[in-house]
Amino acid sequence: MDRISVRTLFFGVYGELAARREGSAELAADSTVGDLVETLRGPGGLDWLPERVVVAVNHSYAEAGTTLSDGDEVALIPPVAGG
Amino acid sequence: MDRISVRTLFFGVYGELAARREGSAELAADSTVGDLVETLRGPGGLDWLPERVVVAVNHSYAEAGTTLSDGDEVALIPPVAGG
Amino acid sequence: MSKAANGRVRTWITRESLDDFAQFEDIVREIGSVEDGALLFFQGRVRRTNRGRAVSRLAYDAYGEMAERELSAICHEALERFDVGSVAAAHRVGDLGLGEVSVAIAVTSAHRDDGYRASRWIIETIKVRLPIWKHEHYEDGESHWVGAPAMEAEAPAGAARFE
Amino acid sequence: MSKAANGRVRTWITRESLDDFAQFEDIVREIGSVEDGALLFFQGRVRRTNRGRAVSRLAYDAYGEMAERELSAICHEALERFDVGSVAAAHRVGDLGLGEVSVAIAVTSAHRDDGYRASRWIIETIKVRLPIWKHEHYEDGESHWVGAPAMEAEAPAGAARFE
Repeated sequence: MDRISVRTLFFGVYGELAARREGSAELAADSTVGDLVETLRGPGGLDWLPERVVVAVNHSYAEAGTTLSDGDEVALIPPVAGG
Repeated sequence: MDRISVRTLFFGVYGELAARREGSAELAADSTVGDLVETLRGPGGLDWLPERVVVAVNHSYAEAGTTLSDGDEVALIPPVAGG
Repeated sequence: MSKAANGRVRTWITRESLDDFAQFEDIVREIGSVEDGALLFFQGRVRRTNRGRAVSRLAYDAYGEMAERELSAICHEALERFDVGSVAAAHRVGDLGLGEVSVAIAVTSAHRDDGYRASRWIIETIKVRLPIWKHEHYEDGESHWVGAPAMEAEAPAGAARFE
Repeated sequence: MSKAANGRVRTWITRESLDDFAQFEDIVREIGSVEDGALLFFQGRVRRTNRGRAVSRLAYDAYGEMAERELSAICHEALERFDVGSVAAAHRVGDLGLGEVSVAIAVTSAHRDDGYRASRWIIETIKVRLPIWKHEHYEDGESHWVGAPAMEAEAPAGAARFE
């Protein structure tokens, strides 16, 4: 497979700024979390997204270097404020 | 008044060792808490009572030098163990 | 996690009220033990005043599945870090009014020092790890995502604040 | 103590069960406020094992009037020492079985740090100031006044241990 597709989720203020809670992105196979963020921030995209945004892949916090797989659920996590 | 009379209370292990919960003592006027303890520890008395036992007078912790008045309630307080 | 450990932990994320003490009392009776000499029960509540502003209500947004998973992981980690007997914790999501309970944590332990330390560690860890976001609504009609920096076109300058 | 301070403190010494959370829930609802973002509820319970011995039951002896007075004084002092909104505390006396609650403390505060610190300070202070004595009964039939040194004819040698 040359390309993979991942599901993207935007929570809290990111959802508001992105004007959507969910989306999807197409990436080259072996793309990383960092590559996805770069793509999302790209021309005409979510240019307000911080470069080192916190991300979770399939419900676990992930590093920028984590490799993505087709069908992954990738959530963009603004500063948490539970409690 | 030459003599005063105080009520004495023995709690916890002191009550068990003294074989009584309550008693009374006659003392010279202007006697202190320390004088009372000395009297109680005297010949034929509660010789197991520590010299510097914790004492409360009328429901408040008191020093050895506190002067007693006629009718005071004096409690001998073993190491506390609430909670 | 071992089954034994799971039997001493109960966690959930819910839209239902967490205000009643009784649900935690019941759980503690079930997962606590007669070797526990201390119980610590913490509630976080919606406070009227936050950073000097009058709050009218809160809305909690959550990444539900991940929040469930993280809350459970945090409480199991507490069992390993501290000498505690049982841990129950729940976090509310959705709309909350003033005085309502947003988070509740019950910890039982043989000795009180472990209970106080574990309870505190759990709430502090929830506040940095649980994927939940608080949208504060104020009496003056404004609202704000707590923790979110003001975002301008030149947002990347503020990126460091997100780390 | 000011009247206002008294209105935020509730203390009692009792022979009745303190096991139920509900009585503290009711008091907190009454003396707490919507400015309190945190509630800390502590229970001390009769633990089966103490210093390696199997406890069968406890009997608490108390200097009733003084214990009432000291417990109230301790809780009012907590109001002055810590930034807390309300304090409720009760201590049980008489005979207690395993698992029963001997002491319970509820503290509300604007911020959780004050609540944790005040709750801890109150229980530690109770343990050194409240005129209450614990008589532990063990499964082997023996019993012991907790904190009391073994007393011999030459007791004065042990006096320092009482200070």
